[in-house]
Amino acid sequence: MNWLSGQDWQAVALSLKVAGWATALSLPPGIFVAYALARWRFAGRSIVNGLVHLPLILPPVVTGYLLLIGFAPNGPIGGALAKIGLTLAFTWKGAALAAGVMAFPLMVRAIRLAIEAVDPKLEEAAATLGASRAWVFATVTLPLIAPGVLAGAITAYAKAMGEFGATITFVSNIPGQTQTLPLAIYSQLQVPGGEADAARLVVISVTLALGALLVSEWLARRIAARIAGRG
Amino acid sequence: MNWLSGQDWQAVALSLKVAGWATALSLPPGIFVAYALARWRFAGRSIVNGLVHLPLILPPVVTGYLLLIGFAPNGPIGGALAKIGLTLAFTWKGAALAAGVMAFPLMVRAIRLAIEAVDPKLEEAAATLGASRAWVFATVTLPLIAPGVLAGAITAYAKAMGEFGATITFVSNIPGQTQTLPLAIYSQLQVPGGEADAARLVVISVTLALGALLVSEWLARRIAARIAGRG
Amino acid sequence: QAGEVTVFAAASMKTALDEVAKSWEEKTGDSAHISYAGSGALARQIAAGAPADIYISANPGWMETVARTGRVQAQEDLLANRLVLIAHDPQASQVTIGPDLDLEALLKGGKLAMSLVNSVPAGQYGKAALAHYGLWDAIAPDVAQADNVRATLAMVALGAAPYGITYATDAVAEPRVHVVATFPDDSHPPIRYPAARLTDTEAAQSFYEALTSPAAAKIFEAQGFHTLK
Amino acid sequence: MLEISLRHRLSGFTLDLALSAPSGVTALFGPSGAGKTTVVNAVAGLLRPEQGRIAVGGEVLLDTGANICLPPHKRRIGYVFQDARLFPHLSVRANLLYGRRFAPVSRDGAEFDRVVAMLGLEALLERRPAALSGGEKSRVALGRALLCAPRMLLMDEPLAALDAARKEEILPYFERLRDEVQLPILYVSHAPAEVARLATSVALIEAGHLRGFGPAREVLSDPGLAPSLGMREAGAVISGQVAGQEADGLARIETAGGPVLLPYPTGQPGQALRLRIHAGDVTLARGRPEGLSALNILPARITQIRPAEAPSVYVQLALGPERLLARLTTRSVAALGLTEGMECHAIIKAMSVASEDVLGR
Amino acid sequence: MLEISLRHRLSGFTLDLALSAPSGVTALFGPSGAGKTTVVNAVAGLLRPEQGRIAVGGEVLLDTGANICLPPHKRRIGYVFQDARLFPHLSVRANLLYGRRFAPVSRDGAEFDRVVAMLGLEALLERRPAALSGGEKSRVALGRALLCAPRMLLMDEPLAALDAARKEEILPYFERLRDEVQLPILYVSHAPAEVARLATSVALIEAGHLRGFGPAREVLSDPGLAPSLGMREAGAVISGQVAGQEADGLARIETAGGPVLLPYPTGQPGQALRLRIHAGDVTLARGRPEGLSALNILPARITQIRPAEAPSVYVQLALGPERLLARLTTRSVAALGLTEGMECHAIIKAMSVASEDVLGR
Ligand SMILES: Nc1ncnc2c1ncn2[C@@H]1O[C@H](COP(=O)(O)OP(=O)(O)OP(=O)(O)O)[C@@H](O)[C@H]1O
Ligand SMILES: Nc1ncnc2c1ncn2[C@@H]1O[C@H](COP(=O)(O)OP(=O)(O)OP(=O)(O)O)[C@@H](O)[C@H]1O
Ligand SMILES: [Mg+2]
Ligand SMILES: [Mg+2]
Repeated sequence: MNWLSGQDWQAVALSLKVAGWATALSLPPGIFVAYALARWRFAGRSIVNGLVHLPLILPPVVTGYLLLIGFAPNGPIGGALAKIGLTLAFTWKGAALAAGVMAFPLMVRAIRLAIEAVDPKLEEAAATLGASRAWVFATVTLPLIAPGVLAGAITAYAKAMGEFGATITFVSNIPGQTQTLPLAIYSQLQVPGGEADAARLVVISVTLALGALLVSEWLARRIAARIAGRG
Repeated sequence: MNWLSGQDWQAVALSLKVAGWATALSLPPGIFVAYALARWRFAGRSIVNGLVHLPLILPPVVTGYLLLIGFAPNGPIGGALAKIGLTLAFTWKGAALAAGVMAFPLMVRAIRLAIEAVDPKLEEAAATLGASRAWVFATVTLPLIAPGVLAGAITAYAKAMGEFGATITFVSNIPGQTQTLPLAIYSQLQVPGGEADAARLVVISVTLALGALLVSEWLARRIAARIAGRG
Repeated sequence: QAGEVTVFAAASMKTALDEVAKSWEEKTGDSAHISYAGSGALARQIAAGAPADIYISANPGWMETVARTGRVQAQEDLLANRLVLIAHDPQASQVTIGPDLDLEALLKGGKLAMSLVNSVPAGQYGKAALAHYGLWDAIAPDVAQADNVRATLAMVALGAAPYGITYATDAVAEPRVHVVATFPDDSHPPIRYPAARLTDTEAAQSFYEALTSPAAAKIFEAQGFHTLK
Repeated sequence: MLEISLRHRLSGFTLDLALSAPSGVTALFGPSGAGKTTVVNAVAGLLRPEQGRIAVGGEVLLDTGANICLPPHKRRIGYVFQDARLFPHLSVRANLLYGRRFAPVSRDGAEFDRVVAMLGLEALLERRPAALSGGEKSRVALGRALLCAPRMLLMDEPLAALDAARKEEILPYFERLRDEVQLPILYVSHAPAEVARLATSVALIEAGHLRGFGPAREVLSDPGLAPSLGMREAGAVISGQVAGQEADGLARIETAGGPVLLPYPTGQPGQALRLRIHAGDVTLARGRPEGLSALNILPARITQIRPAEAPSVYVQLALGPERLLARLTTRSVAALGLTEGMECHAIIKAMSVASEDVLGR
Repeated sequence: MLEISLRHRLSGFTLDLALSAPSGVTALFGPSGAGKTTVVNAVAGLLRPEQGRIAVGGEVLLDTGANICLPPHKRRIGYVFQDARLFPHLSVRANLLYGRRFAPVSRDGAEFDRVVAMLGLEALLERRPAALSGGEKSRVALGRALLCAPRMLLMDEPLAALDAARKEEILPYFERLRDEVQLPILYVSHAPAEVARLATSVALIEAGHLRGFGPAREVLSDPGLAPSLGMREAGAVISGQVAGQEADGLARIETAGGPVLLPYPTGQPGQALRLRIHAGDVTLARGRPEGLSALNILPARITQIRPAEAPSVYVQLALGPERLLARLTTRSVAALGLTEGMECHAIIKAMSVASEDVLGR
């Protein structure tokens, strides 16, 4: 295709990688935190809940700034990670972290709602059949919340595809390394007359996210149909 | 309090107003769209679904830019609204619109998940007792999804409190009229050494959003307890 | 083996700097990665240890922040710019900037688009200029502040605001806006784009020099900048 | 009048039946998975069959041919679901009153109190369904349907979760609904005693098809259908008229075979009723036996001897125009030398006719 | 051995009972809302009572005093819930096999096939619960609990949604579990026939308290508890031994009162069993009556005449060491001049003892 430059393609590929990893890596902790918030009563529950929601409440720039402070090569966490050879700041991994953090509250909300809708009586039934807590979760709760997990993951993915403020603040806007689609779009908008180029990127970004959305809807529908006995 | 300037207080008041209206006004259409997506099969369902998610996927600046094009005083919609005396561009109403649009997908997702978790058999039971569709919705579906609606509303509110990109692009930053907290924070962060001032505003913003969050959690818990027969 | 250079540059320089970088790449065979963002964000990142070789700021203030990190190897003011009053209406007549300028009459109830007057350089300069003529206090409530110059420009280009204050460089490239006045240079602090070299690699030195080459100067001036050499 | 004709395919199951029942209670009887709930759902409008026509009292609720399909809320049919389906967010009281708002005539509070008392729900009114026991849930579900002022009732095993004493309190109320309020009722049950007591007509459904259908007395005394009804439960229904209450508390019922005494009040003199006599409870003797504790000894004529599960037979007896069914061992038939056409005596203990077997009308 | 002692308060309801049952089937019987499910939940570990101790076969599952409370999945107790609680996302087969993985001994496929065949689930194995009828769901729930290789079974009205024929197939399997596998079973039911057939001990619960508890034969023949059991269902249980099958298919059972003939096979000669004889099915005569179709005429002595609901009385009879219960009208008692201590004959139709009333052991 000649209407996209090499740098644009780089941005597309990078966005997919960043959003994919952001979603994949935040899914397990997302499920865990959602489960804890939905089912456990523990001291500090409100604090965890608040922390999870923080990226939603804060202007993205602030989140990015906080990430920068924490994960910069000379920051407290960044320094420790650097010792094990993991550099987040100004790399695509950092972009994935920023996207993941920003998407996390959305994911947790969706999964938590799904968990709260699961009838604890089914989990009790599984326990009487001999299944331990972990096993009940894996074989009963998790399959039942699959549509919610899917919804959460896809919302997170869409959010990660569109994340701008925290990313540019944390990992900057380096083509080929941290310049995801939204950052590329921003860059284009800085060029007089760049709107057309920006629009092309917007179309691509929207297509990728909506494509994932439609696939996930279809999947969720199939799962629901199976549960409803229609499949 | 002397550690907040008058302009800061204005921003706080404005943010509350904007987020409040954004949430309140997007709630009815949010419930409607969520219901339609969850329960109806209609042509164009995917399109509606995609449209709803658009603000999540698009970089906020793009959303703001699109709003600006549409709702500017000489824009297609803005012009029509101006005739009935409603000006959105550069007013707090526009800020509410921007925040509402950005928060809409989050709200719809949460409510939709809740609706999908309602057992249609209960709605059928209500229908056999003589309740029309609308009445079934009002007396059975709606109360049952109340926790989800609350979750959706509070997520939307939190998002509205933190919305920056679309707001500044659409209604710009006019102190006292459109300068919400995130915009004030952003301006502070753009000044070398402005971090301390920004931090103060961040604390306020976080307090307001987390306060609402805690109240909503408590409410949702009470509702759930009532339904579970514990209250 | 080809060298690489990472440049952190104020977003408003993208058009010109992309061209300069391209010709530098062609000449040397090295490659340049340019990260465009707000001057402040970039300065903070550099302070946090970002792997930048060159920093070009739209604001002398942020350059000071960077200088304090001790990473600056070489620094100079690269470019200068001018501030203009632009209008959306092609028929808008030229005006003279001075204490008698009746901005409110010009706006006819619309907004004057500017960049953030307390934090974005273009806004700071604009506010200073208006204050210089005693116009600021009257017009302040009608100022719509965008978060960067491009957004300011877009407001005027789209007609959302009838008038705006931007750099001359921005106005040049946007056919939908019309310059109705240029602010006298003495009405505001000088508009400077300082550049700094942060590392000593060959590529960094080469790129830093290329910025002040005559070829680069031609490109910058074509975009409406003033070069300072 | 209730007309139902349905054709509907589910994976691995086809429902195909047609029946036209007179007013009163139509019982749907049949093994698990036979299609009873499916029929009831179609009548309620919760299932739209591929083909079918359903009319109640002349009004067409569904006619796939004419493309008529009234939505459930326009059908005004009270449905007691097999699973209770209470509204979890509403108190028991609000659950009970849910349908009142839509009732065409406003019911008085007395009706509410009556139903609540009958179902023993007084102490539960402010609870939520999650805090109810299984049987309490099914009682609330029952009350909710009764209180919505329906023009027809669908009951899918309404009493399955209840104990005998509670059933005994509720069944007379159903009879009153049937007889006084003249409410048509479609009644699914696995309990032949309930069916015999309430049903005007019985439809026996097996694997989606009608195995037998007709007036209750015929279906229940049909020896061919007895195995499907559960062995112990075959039995005939005979009509009678209350003659009066005797001094020692026994009720005297005039039947075609002579007076029958029952150990509890049965109604006002002159009232017509039906007695269900289990085939297993009828003893036969050739001569009139003396010195027995059994009070009811009715002269009868053997009309039919039909083999049942070995080693037993069904003996059908004529009491005037009425039919009685007795189940005997082949050995007794041989020992007494019973043959068709022979005169004999049917012995029925007063106590073996349980009050649940006395059927109003 | 099953020891239960519980104290637990719910709003408006207090459970407070203690019982210690021998191995076998312990039936929990009582009206709706009495607290049966609450007891069962406590045994399963789904409810943690305020105070209590529960031990099965010597192993302590719960002891609030010693702060012991085994979590449900460590109790290895198969629970058939009152509501089926099937896993909606799993096929019937996967539901049935859910517990297998946790079974300490791996069960062979034959067991699976046996249970599936008994419950008639062959055609449903690939379906999901949402596509099952009410009775089918409860059969799957039953199978799921049976197949998890439990060391104890809790069954909360497992057969309530099933038809008589299906019950007839399942009950013998329960008996086998009780007798061959020696599985302790806690069985909640509203059907006295089921209770009488299965139960070793019966606990009658009312309003959270124990109204009666003891060996099944005593509780079921206790005239004082008869109203709680449902009037028609009072009756005694007598023991006997299979003597053999006669040529015409009748089974001969030796009892303390003499031979009793039943119209179906009952087991191998020498096998001990129990017969439940409904009080309403027993006719008395002073002299030995002749020419009756009833085959079983047992000499007996009247030990007690106790008034029941007027105008009827319970007559307790001694058949050697065994007790039989007859329910007669006061008029018959007067007419025959029955008094305590008098010798008489109890007449029992072979056909009136349904096969469900023949209790293994
Ligand atoms: N969460 C609760 N709060 C208050 N009362 C409750 C709660 N759960 C149950 N109950 C009450 O406890 C009593 C016992 O309930 P349980 O379920 O044990 O009855 P049951 O004997 O199983 O009755 P059924 O035969 O109707 O199933 C009932 O009266 C019920 O109303
Ligand atoms: N969604 C479905 N898909 C396929 N088969 C179904 C579906 N729903 C029900 N069936 C089958 O249809 C048949 C009839 O079901 P129905 O619920 O009408 O039975 P029923 O007579 O009410 O039985 P029960 O007494 O057990 O409640 C059953 O064999 C059931 O397995
Ligand atoms: Mg059914
Ligand atoms: Mg119960």
